[in-house]
Amino acid sequence: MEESKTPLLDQLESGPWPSFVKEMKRAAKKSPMAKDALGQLELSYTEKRVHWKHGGIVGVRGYGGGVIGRYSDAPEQFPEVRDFHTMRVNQPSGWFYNTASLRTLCDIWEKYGSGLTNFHGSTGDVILLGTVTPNLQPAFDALSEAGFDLGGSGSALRTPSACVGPARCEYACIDTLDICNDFTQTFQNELHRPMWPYKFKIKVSGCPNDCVASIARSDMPIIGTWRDTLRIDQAEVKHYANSDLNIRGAVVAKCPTKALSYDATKMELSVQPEECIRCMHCINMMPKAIRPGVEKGATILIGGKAPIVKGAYLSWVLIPFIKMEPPYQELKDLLAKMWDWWDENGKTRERIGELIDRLGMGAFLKAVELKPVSQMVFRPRSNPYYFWSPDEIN
Amino acid sequence: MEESKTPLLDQLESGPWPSFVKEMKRAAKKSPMAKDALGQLELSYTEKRVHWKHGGIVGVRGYGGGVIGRYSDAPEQFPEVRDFHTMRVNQPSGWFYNTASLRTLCDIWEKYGSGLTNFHGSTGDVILLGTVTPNLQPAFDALSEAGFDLGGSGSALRTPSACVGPARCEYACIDTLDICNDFTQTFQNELHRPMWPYKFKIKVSGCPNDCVASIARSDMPIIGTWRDTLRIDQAEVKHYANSDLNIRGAVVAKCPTKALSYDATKMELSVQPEECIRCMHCINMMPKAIRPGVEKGATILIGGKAPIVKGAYLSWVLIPFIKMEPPYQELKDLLAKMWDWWDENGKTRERIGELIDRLGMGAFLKAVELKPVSQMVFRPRSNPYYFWSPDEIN
Amino acid sequence: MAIAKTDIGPPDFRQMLPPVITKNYGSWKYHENLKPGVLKHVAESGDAIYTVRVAGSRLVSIDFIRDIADIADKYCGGHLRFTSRHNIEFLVSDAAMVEPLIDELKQKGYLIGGTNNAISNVVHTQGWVHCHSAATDASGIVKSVMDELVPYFTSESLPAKLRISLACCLNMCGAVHCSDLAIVGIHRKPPKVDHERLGKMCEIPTVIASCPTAAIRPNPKEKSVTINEDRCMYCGNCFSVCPALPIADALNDGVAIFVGGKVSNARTAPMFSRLAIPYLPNTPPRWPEVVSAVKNIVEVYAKNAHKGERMGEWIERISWERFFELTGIPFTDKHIDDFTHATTTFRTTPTFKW
Amino acid sequence: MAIAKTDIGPPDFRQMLPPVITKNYGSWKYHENLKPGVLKHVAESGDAIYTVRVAGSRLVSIDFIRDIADIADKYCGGHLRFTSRHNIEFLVSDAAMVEPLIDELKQKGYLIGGTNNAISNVVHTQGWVHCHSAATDASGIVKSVMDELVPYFTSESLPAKLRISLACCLNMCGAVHCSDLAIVGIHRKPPKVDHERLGKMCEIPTVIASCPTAAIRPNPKEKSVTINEDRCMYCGNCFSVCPALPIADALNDGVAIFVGGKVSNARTAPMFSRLAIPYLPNTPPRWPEVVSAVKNIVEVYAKNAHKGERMGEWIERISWERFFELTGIPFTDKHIDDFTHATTTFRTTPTFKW
Ligand code: SRM
Ligand code: SRM
Ligand code: SRM
Ligand code: SRM
Ligand code: SF4
Ligand code: SF4
Ligand code: SF4
Ligand code: SF4
Ligand code: SF4
Ligand code: SF4
Ligand code: SF4
Ligand code: SF4
Repeated sequence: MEESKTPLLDQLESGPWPSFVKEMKRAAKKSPMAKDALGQLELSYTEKRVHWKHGGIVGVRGYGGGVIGRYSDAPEQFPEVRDFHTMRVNQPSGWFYNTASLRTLCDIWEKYGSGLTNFHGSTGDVILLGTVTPNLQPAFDALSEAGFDLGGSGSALRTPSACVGPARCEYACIDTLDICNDFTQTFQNELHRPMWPYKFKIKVSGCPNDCVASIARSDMPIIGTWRDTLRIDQAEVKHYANSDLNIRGAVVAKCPTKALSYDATKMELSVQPEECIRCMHCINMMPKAIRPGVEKGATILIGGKAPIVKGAYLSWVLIPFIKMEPPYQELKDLLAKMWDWWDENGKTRERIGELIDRLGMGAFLKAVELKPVSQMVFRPRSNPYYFWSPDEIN
Repeated sequence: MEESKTPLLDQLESGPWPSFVKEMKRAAKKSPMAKDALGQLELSYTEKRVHWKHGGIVGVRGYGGGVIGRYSDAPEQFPEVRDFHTMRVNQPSGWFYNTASLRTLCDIWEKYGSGLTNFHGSTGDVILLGTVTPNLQPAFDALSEAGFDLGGSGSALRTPSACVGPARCEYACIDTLDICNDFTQTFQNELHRPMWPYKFKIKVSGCPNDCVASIARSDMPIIGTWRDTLRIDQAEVKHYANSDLNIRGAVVAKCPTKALSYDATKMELSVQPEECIRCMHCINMMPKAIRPGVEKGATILIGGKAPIVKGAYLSWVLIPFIKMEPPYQELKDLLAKMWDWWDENGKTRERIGELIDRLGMGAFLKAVELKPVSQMVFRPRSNPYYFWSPDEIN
Repeated sequence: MAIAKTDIGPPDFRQMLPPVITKNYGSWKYHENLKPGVLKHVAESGDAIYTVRVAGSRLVSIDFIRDIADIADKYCGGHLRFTSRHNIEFLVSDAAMVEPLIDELKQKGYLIGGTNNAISNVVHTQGWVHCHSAATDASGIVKSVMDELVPYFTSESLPAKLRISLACCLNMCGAVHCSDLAIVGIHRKPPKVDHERLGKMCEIPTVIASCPTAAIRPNPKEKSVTINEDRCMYCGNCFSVCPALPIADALNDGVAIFVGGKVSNARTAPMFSRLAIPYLPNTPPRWPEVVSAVKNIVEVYAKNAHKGERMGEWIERISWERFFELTGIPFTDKHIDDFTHATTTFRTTPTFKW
Repeated sequence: MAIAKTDIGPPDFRQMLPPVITKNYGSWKYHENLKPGVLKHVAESGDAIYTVRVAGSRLVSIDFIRDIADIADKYCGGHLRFTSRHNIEFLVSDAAMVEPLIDELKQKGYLIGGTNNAISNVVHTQGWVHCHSAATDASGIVKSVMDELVPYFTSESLPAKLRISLACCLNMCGAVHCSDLAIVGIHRKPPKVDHERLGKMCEIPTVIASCPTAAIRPNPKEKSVTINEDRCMYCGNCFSVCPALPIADALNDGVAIFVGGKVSNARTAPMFSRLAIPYLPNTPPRWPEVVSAVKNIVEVYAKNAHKGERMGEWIERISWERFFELTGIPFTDKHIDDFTHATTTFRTTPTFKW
């Protein structure tokens, strides 16, 4: 028997969880690039260190991004991955596919790339993992021909993403998929031609369950919500009452604002509308009996990001409630203002949240012409260090 | 009728709350200094601004502090308060007096000062408010003769203070008064001869009710607590049960950790010892039935201060539990280490809390040889930015 | 007179204690709140001590001290104490003396109260009476506010204790940063730089270092400093270290109100007070705007909080957005933090109240 | 081939939807969780769509995609989707197809699950497979961890959802900063400065500005920079902007574990994950230390949390000191924050658990 060239990785073929090693081997059968990628990975497993070099700038005509350049630091050993660039292909909203379009993508990547992919990258793109520089443009041409386009990279708008929303979720308060698609289409230039201090991400969730983690992972989350009151169907409440759900313990007691009360005799649930903060908990527990109100829209937040450099931010409330109807002009205008301000004031590699932190939320709100409201903060400042503008003093 | 020279202040003589204007007028009858102080205050009321100049350095022989220099900026108009310095007299622990000692203080201040006082200043001293430079030394001599000494000012240890504690409070877990007195006596040099980057305050509360606000107002709070379990007297619980106290609603439901449970039929209250965080709430509500445990001691905290410069701090847990028995050597040794570190590393006007914030709690703990324990934090860091020392890595 | 002894420290408190305390020191068993301002502490031995608490104005003449000493001689065997909030406590060992003492105090106009769910004395500072830093007066505002709130001192009718403090500048000697309701003197204009005196009187690096917002930079031409007025938030710390940077301004100085702080650990951990009203004008002698603002907040709290809830606990339960609504206080750009830990106060969730 | 059109954007999702979705778009009424991995959504119209969720490994070959396309053709009229956590969802319009689909999937070894109170797919990143920054591998750890935790994927037996994420360096592309359990690749030694290349390849001001702790200062002599090693906490951000500052170190790189984050707004606001284990070694191919550490935390959580409590909600209820005790994880100096908002995490009360 031939000795395996990847004894360490081979150990990851067994076990119940889907094996990426099996997948790499499958691709390696057809693609020498994939084969060398596998070989180099084995080297990393042996030496416990990465074998890729810092990326260079590569790309396709007319675009400043969408391709991540990548070079092996052991090209003699693994010549097929001397260059091994990644193409980010913008997914359809909600990651919905028909099989025809998936097959087209596969065919293109069989022809021009390693045959390795990520479905999907953690921003949301289809990641076509690894090809050589000369193949980039032809691959792009083929993608374009097939109706696909690249996603974002670099100091640009990044590929927006959205939860499944109205396509398959009863909780959706906004049309996440249309918003995602519409904003993506409107801002193609911002997506493809990096021109800002740093990246900017938009993610759209249909309700406060936030199934795309927008509040943690995007500079501007759009989160569906409602302005009026929960709708309760008492007949369905009775069904739950007769099920094994403990309405008092699992629903009412866990409402964060004690907005709910339950009459066990009548099997009736009621809500104090002004106390409900629309956290989704009771709806999640009793989806047949409780649903969002009818006056639907979104909360817009700003500033979320991972820790580099100033530490991680969760996004902050910017617009407590806004109606979300196409063409979403009000929000697009606001985006333009925000980007202008950021562009003018931001340092290189400074996310918008970091800039707001540095220059102050007050300055930012003034620049984008939004009124400060109490919903923007958990609580007011505790320090006495605040500014007065010349027109406010004598 | 003669026109009043203080028409604005006169308006503060009426009304039920004790009037400081009446008091100033009382003093003004005997003391020209007090009279001019009153006049100058009226000027401030008229012009809405302060009329004192930045203090100069004045004092008594052998001391670097204890006197606050003060000069009028309108000495022509109010010559008697051209200089109007304040003497800080160290109060007895717990602000206990016999009338003889109070009268002695009054007599001294009648002779050498304005006759105006604060009982007490907000650090805790008796404030003898206003005298001229030449009177400082004689006043001090008289005070000393009467058994009194000055308190702290400047970049020194400030006058420690303590709650009433074991003198009149059943909750006291430590001898606040003795601790306060003992530390004050031990550190007379640190109190009287400013030599640090900035001030350092110690306050002692007998239990977590913290009746001297030590956690907010001192660099090193000493707060009494216990290590074992609450003691519950079930007979007294029954008395409360038969009173108008709602044990379930006002006591049990408000326990922050849900450590209490109440059996209404048996009228019995019980505690899960490991869940109790010793917040005092149930004890406060049922002082006849519940009392602290028997293994008593203190939690030592560090860093509290008002907002200037870096924003206010509440003190942070440094030693979760320490026995407090005279001569309190362990804690005094720790103080010495802390002061050394602060002295070595602190910038001018940098409180110890600010220095810990700047150099890191880890560095501080290492310097004062304390082990990090989870009780020191509400929660661990969320950022991934931590240090490894050379001996921890390969 | 001989040369004074130094470093003798304060008199030993043990000399000051009434005999019943000395006897029962550390052996108190429980206490009762007989009525507002009157406490009874009972020792394991069965002995009891009665405390009658009287409002202190803090700024008092020596004759006032002599007056209360007279009273203490008459009813308390010459023993009394002051509290950490500057009230006076008459310590009565003889139960029979309690009512006569109360009668005499009342008759002389002393206010008895401050215990339990009351507004106790206002911890405050020097103000225009003695400090060069003051952006407002201390005693005058306290007197004006408390004249209105006396019924809350002499009764125990609030949902919980309510601690009011006042500091006449941002140095916050009143330690108002953790009070249920805090009144703080503030400036609203940057200091004026007196170049001539500055070079002579102040160390420039110290001045520069004193500024929390890095608003001060060297001005080598004048051998002085320049203040970037856009970055100055008027804390006055540079003035504290350098007299040549006067910041007092009669037209713009005034008062801010912070709410919701606490220091006890009962139920909830200590909390900072937070900005409620960014500015009210200095209107001596009775500061009517401040008085009515304080009264409003106290009354809204008294009406709405659950029994046992401190101001901050109440607000945290109902939410700050509701607090602003209930009190009618406008929410402004000033309320949104922009100092060091600003982002930790920003709302990171779409859940909130309208 | 003609010149490619640019800026066409992604295909319109509307083309991709199965007819039952197109028809009932925005009109879903409720859903049921039929069994682990199987959802039924019912529309106002009475129509239903069934979803069968299958574990995705994310790093897949085109042949894998073709395989699942075949399955979707057979049972789903050619329609499928991926989830925000990179699982595959077969969208079944015909109720009769659900069980046959499940049977075929099972028979082929696909794992069905990830719904409701499960551990769903691990959001993760490139690792040694494709990124130059990686301090550890991504796919290998995920595979090793999930091989152990599969029963939690295929059942819904946990107190609540448990989201695990992995990022192979502090850039945190996996956005692990708000996960119930986060695995993060970390370095533990400062970058080495390659003076020669640095001057040529990198802009010195950008390099200096990239450091969160101001550990980098100019080194004019070398036309390069110097790193103050005492201030460096190995974030690698300087390497991100400048290849001449390599930080990877086979001997010292490894993995840290953070816990207790969440992003949903249900009950509690989103929370950051917090440091549980500062370092575990890189031990490919199966990282046993990481696997057993993760398993321990999951099991302690599963055993102790109340029903409905997310990891972070559980810890906040029982306290972090108790979390460390229950999991047996040692508390160290690393856990005490010393970055920007450190003081907001320090305990400002003598109340805590032992
Ligand atoms: C491919 C992807 C990881 C994955 O395997 O899924 C990825 C890969 C890289 N990320 Fe990322 N990031 C990816 C999603 C994210 C996310 C998650 C998200 O978007 O939801 C984050 C955290 C959210 C955020 O943006 O804050 C993220 C935060 C970063 C950062 C830190 C940014 C920050 O401000 O904190 C960097 C550093 C940088 O920009 O230099 C970074 C940089 C990088 C680079 C370009 C490495 C670099 O230093 O230049 C990586 C290229 C890897 C490679 O060779 O393929 N990546 N990156 C994800 C993009 C795929 C896609 O388009 O779908
Ligand atoms: C007299 C007193 C106010 C009073 O009326 O009660 C007072 C008065 C002054 N304080 Fe204070 N502080 C007084 C208690 C406090 C407290 C409260 C406490 O100790 O519990 C604090 C807040 C707690 C703390 O220390 O953080 C306090 C925080 C300050 C600060 C800010 C320090 C900081 O680090 O934030 C300053 C500014 C300074 O030191 O330059 C300050 C400075 C001053 C100066 C010396 C003014 C100055 O800038 O030089 C004031 C002199 C006033 C005068 O002319 O008499 N005073 N000061 C208090 C001392 C009386 C006594 O000894 O009993
Ligand atoms: C006399 C004094 C101590 C001293 O050495 O001077 C004192 C004495 C007592 N305090 Fe206090 N506290 C005193 C200042 C404080 C302070 C400090 C302050 O206000 O600056 C606090 C912290 C306030 C805060 O959190 O902001 C304080 C928080 C408490 C608490 C906690 C209340 C709470 O639920 O938050 C209790 C318990 C209670 O009231 O049930 C308490 C309970 C008590 C008891 C009942 C203790 C006892 O068994 O004797 C004493 C009588 C209280 C009363 O007034 O009803 N004492 N107490 C202080 C009286 C000040 C005054 O004149 O009003
Ligand atoms: C399919 C997906 C959206 C998508 O566009 O892809 C989705 C779909 C649903 N989510 Fe979600 N969530 C999805 C990612 C998320 C995420 C994002 C993430 O994990 O990165 C979150 C935030 C997680 C967090 O807080 O860290 C998320 C937090 C929720 C919650 C809130 C749970 C909580 O109590 O904290 C609910 C409500 C519930 O489960 O009762 C929910 C509920 C649902 C419901 C029941 C909504 C509905 O009525 O259809 C869907 C089926 C859930 C299920 O798995 O049982 N979904 N959901 C995502 C599936 C990911 C996966 O493959 O596992
Ligand atoms: S975020 Fe809300 S609307 Fe979107 S999938 Fe999740 S639960 Fe449904
Ligand atoms: S949505 Fe949340 S806040 Fe509103 S009633 Fe339901 S559980 Fe309570
Ligand atoms: S702090 Fe505790 S011991 Fe001291 S007086 Fe207050 S309640 Fe009593
Ligand atoms: S002292 Fe506090 S934590 Fe302990 S049982 Fe009583 S109320 Fe609960
Ligand atoms: S608060 Fe300011 S003005 Fe008032 S006494 Fe203290 S330092 Fe002086
Ligand atoms: S007042 Fe404060 S903020 Fe303004 S310059 Fe002076 S120190 Fe700086
Ligand atoms: S987390 Fe770091 S190593 Fe992993 S893909 Fe992102 S940038 Fe690369
Ligand atoms: S690794 Fe991070 S902390 Fe260290 S020098 Fe580079 S940027 Fe600074």
